[in-house]
Amino acid sequence: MNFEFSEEQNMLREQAQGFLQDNCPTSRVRSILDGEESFDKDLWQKVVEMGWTATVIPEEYDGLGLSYLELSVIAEELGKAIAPIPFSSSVYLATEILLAAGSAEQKSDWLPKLAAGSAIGCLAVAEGSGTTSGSGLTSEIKGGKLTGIKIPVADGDIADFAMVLAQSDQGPTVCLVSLNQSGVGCERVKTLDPSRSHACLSFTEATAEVVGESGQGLVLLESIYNRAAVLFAWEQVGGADTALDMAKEYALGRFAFGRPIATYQAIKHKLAHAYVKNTLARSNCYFGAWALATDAKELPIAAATARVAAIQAYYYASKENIQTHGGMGFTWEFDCQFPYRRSKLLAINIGSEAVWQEKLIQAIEKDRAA
Amino acid sequence: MNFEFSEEQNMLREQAQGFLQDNCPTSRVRSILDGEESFDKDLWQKVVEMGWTATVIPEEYDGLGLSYLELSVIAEELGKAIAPIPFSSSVYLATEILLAAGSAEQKSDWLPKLAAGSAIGCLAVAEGSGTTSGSGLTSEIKGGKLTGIKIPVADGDIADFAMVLAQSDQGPTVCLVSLNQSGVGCERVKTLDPSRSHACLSFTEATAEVVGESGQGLVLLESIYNRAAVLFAWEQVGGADTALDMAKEYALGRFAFGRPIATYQAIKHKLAHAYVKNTLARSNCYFGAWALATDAKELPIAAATARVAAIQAYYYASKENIQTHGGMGFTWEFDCQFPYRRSKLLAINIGSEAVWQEKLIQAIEKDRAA
Amino acid sequence: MDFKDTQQEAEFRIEAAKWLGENIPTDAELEGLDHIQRAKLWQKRKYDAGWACIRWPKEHGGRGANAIEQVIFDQEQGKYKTPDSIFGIGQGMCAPTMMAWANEDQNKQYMPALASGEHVWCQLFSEPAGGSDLAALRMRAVKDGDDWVVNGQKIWTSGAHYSDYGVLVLRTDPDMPKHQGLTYFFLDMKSPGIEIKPIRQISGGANFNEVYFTDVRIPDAQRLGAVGQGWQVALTTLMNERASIGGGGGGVNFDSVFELASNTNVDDQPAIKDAGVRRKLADWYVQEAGLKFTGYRSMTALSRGEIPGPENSIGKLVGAPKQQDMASFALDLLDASGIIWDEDLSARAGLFQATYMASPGFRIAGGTDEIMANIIAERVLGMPQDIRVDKGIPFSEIPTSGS
Amino acid sequence: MDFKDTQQEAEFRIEAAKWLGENIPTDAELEGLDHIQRAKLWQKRKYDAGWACIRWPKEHGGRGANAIEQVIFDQEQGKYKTPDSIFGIGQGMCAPTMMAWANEDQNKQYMPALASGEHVWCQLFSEPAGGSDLAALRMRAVKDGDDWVVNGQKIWTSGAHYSDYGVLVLRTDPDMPKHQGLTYFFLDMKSPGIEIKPIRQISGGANFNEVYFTDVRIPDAQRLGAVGQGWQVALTTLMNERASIGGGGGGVNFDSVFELASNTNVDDQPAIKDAGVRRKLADWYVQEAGLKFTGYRSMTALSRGEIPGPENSIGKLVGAPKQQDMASFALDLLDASGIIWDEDLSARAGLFQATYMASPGFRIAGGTDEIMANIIAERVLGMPQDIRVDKGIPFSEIPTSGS
Repeated sequence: MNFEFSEEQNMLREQAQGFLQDNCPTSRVRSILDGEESFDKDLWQKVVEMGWTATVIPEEYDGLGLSYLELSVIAEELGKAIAPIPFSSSVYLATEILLAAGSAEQKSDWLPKLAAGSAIGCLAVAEGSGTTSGSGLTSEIKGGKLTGIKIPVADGDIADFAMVLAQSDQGPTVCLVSLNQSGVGCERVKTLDPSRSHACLSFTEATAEVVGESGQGLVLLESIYNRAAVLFAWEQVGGADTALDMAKEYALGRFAFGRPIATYQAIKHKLAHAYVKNTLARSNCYFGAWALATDAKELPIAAATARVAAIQAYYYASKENIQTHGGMGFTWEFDCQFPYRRSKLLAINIGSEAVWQEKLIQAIEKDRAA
Repeated sequence: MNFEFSEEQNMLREQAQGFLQDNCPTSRVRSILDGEESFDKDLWQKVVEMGWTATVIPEEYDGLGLSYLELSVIAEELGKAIAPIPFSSSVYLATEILLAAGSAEQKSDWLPKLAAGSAIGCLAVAEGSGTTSGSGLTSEIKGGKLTGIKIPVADGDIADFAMVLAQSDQGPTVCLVSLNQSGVGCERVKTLDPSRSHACLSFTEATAEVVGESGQGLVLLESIYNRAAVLFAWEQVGGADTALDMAKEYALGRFAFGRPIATYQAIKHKLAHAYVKNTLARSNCYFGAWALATDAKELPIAAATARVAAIQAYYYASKENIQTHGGMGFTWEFDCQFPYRRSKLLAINIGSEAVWQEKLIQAIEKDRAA
Repeated sequence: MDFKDTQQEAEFRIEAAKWLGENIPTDAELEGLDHIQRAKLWQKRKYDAGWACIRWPKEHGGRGANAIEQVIFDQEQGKYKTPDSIFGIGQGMCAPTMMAWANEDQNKQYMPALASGEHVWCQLFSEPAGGSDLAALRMRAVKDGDDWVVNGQKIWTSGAHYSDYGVLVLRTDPDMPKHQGLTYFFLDMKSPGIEIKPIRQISGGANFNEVYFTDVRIPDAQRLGAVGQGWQVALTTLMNERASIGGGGGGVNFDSVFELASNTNVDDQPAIKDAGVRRKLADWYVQEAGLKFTGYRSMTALSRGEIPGPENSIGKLVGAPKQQDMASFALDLLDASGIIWDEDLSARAGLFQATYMASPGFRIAGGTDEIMANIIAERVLGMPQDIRVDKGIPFSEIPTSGS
Repeated sequence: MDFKDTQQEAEFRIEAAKWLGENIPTDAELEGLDHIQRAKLWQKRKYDAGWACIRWPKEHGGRGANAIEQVIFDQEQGKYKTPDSIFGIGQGMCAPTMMAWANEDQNKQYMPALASGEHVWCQLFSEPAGGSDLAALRMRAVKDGDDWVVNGQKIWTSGAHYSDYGVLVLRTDPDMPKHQGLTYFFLDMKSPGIEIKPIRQISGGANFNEVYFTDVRIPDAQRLGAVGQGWQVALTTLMNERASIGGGGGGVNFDSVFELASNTNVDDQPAIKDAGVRRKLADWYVQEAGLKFTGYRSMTALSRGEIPGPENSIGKLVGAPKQQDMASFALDLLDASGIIWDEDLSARAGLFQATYMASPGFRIAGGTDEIMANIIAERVLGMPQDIRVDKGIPFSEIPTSGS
């Protein structure tokens, strides 16, 4: 039994922690949330220099060829830092789609750029409210031309290209669209978490190429979501721990009725429950990371388990962090808002809690029927 | 706005409380739970003498002709006392079916006896596990003869007659069967709450008569359940308050680490939450009682609302009462077990929480569509 | 048991409804006015006709009405869209304190202008180190001739920037035990030395202020109660607070989430078809109904001249976390698009996003969830207080984060 | 990250599996024996072959194995149905205390017979007035020559009626502060003056006893640690308790409720088709998986020779209420028939009913939910203790329900 990260991976974690403490203090998150910039370009550039965008890209495409365990370590640390950069869109989603289904040419066109940070990718699926299934899809790809409107697209105004789900003659299809072309409109949208940018992308006869098999877009996305869910879950667990730490530190220093509020059972038990949720979610993330790194058949169950646990843990920790702070936690000046906002973004970005609870039970049913 | 019981009704409550304190201390519940008797005959006889079984039966059938508000008061007090008698089966279910759908002859045959306590009725619907819908029903009535097995039947071994749901040529039908006849087998079954008796009733060509319209059994039961749900909810709220009172009294007297456990937030907040749940449930019962007493069109919503709230309140109060007591609460010697057992019996006796949540939303949908 | 008014109540309701029907400000009348002007216009109109602060004595500008009449008037007024009030704290909290503790001349001087909306009042109790522990306030008042000189900072003051007067509690003797070294005053908010800074909230709003005091002078004649009696006076104010802060009002409720679930598709069918969604909605409906009917029971008590108990803390303790969970759930229903918070693009103009961001505040303002649970345990269930280490020792010796 | 044994672990596993495969008691061997005889037969067989108490030193009857080897042996043994152990408290809690505090002669005398199953030990700490506040125990020991004379009552002692020895903590000086007036002993459970009464539980079982002492004499030589050092010795015992009490074991879990939901119809279709049921099951699966993988992380720590932290309290804090809710939910699925509790008539021979009635005990035994949350807050998160009013004053002056 060796259910732990390796020494090298733990060194990577230490290095990442140090790097992010220096380069992504909460003041950076605040400046993106409160300012006009759509992401922290300086941090992004440094993240690229650290090679993080290249982590799992094979060496033949100028990547580092490391495993998903290394990427999990990075994800958790980025989550802890609530980093205002398009990492999840570009790395967990766009890069993964290329790795899973890109043609040789698509791979050699884009993977080296993704590794080098000279291109940023994103994923465009939603077309307004509710879950997007095949039959409701209105975007269309026909003869290499894409027409339709996608909203919201996380990091859509930052990305150089988008992976877009659109209807083809064969059915729902993922296609790759360069966003630097006429025929692509892009408008930023206001969101609950302005520390991560979102856009409305509109396509009018934009040049696009199919990724993977035409008509197999939903199958492709299903498998990509399972992979991304593990990495999102690591970000979420990292964020949940940040919220818990903030709450604990505040409770230790804040006095009421002549003693630290950390001595009151209402606060102690609240934080104990947050710790429990975070720990169980983290343990589930371990299993998710193992399944992702080994391409195990358990991945669908492992991914859904990690994601559901992480969504619940982050929501609880981030809301009770504000509550522990009392009135001060509700002010703009304090940092409690960052994990609270981010927890909701990450909770709904690739399917909400209920969606993944359903996926989990379906995966268990499938597993037991086999 | 007069959303309160009248002075006369409050006097009835005081009288009922005094009566039950004298005649139904928890030692009586214990003696039924722990002994061979299937109900407290002595208490039942006195309850009959108080006229409680006659409360809503019209005067023409020797009843008192009082309203459902009076019956609500009695139900709450019986619930508080966790009374080990077949009151709900005979009064909220069997009597109500006769009142709602009995023929003139059936009414004059049975209502005076029910009022005078010389007959006890029960309702037999379940045929094993899961909810019983029309299509799964195996009991059959044909030419006035009933054949089938009903299990569990609350108070089935105590009752003189049963209202039985059985399949007729026209569909599910309620029929009235005297239990004092050959062709009826009765065996007591072991349950989670032995302070209320349950039986397996088997019918072999037993003489039975249809109540209401043949084939309309499910419709009849639906309306009876809505009425009974309000009265069950009052019993449940009464029981939940008993559990809360027990917990509070114990917490005030029990010391840990040099002070009453009632000074600890973990205990205070636990009981505050029980109080909140009980209060909201009680307020919902008020509305239920009003709807029942006035035959309001709001009854389906009011009944489901009261029942869902009461189920949740009783479960929470009864389990956290044991928890507040610690180890002593888990001993046979203490009384904490009574509300804990009874809460589950009342929660599933006429359809569980999920069933009533669904009924509630259906009723709301129907109301809004109208 | 019925929902009908008594005959006297019914008559009052007719009278109130009639006046309201004829006097609600029209859009044309409100056109071009800001929210303060609108509030003042409507308040003045009520005052002139004897419908302002109707529970107050007539000599203070009220109508001498009883509690249930107040409820009835509010219900009838609630049927219309009227300008948002900016007088809640002044009329609801400051006025009862003044009437209980100020002298007759002062009340005659100040109350009518408060009833008519000419003057707005605010409340200055909280301090940065205070929070749930209100009596831990440190801001000093030092006697100087016939005045008190005040330096320091108050926080969480709603409406400070448009208020004419304020009430405040100050520490006049830090060597007395915590609750005994306080004194209560009212003051002119335009006094020299007062600086007001709005506090930006995570919800985007700025309903509260920090108020800084530099050598502000308050005449001793504006002291309410004796020196050192401030906590007792403050309790008068606070007892009236609980009644005036609700569960967060408006916001997300069963109706809005039910409608959203009916109109939002999940896997090609409306979310409301999903049994899991139905079960959650049922629970929330049941809670809301419970709160509503608990309110009916309180109103019945009022109607009988009884005083509703602190059971009303239930409304906030249940309502605030419920709003947070419902808003969070609604965003989940919207899936990825739940993140969009835009008046034009979001369902119900962003109600669900706004409530998600505002609800953490509902759980804190006017007493946190935890304080509410304490109150219910102690005042309703009669359970003892937690161990207090801050009682009976000089305030200056009570441990703080600095010590 | 993998789930594989190290080479050394793999070799150990093969050896253990081989021995177990050849030595598990057959049905024929167990026929006609009661549960105590069965447990003793199996324990003796393991002992004779060097597979009993494998972490103990060889001279005490063990094998000198390490923690991960213990886990591996338990895993392999867990693949078989073996007689229920009755030695958990003796071997798991009493023995570590003896080894830490008794002298070498005593350990040589008592430990082998405990390892071999010849002797059963029990633990006598709790008293009626104690509960979560273990150190509040009042039962007195008074020195009389070379003996201590003991009178009073202990409670919650598992297996007292078939135990040969017991460990107990007694108050030897009520005028010392609470934790300083205690002394720790072991004693012969057949000593004159001991009376044992089983405690009937609401679940129907009687796993615990009350033990009454009348002038029972314990030789001073059986004292562990110094007079007044009893609390410190008791901590050795208690530190080993948390490891040995799980989340209630067996009982209701995801698998059993999933199966029930698959086989129970609600409105003519299996309950598992209902989205509300699926969502609840998903949450429980996620919790169970989290606990399982947290266990894997602890095992990894063990395997590396590290000591797993008090994070393990999580298992009980999460597991016990989960079992209660799952059992309650399962009964709901069964609808009216859920009330039937009968080996022959109920699903899974009454597992769901039995767990509904037993789970309140899981939430209490070995530390209540509330104590577990305190432990996590204090020992894991490093938060301070609640205010203690019972420290530093004579035990006899600490407020009690009598005072």
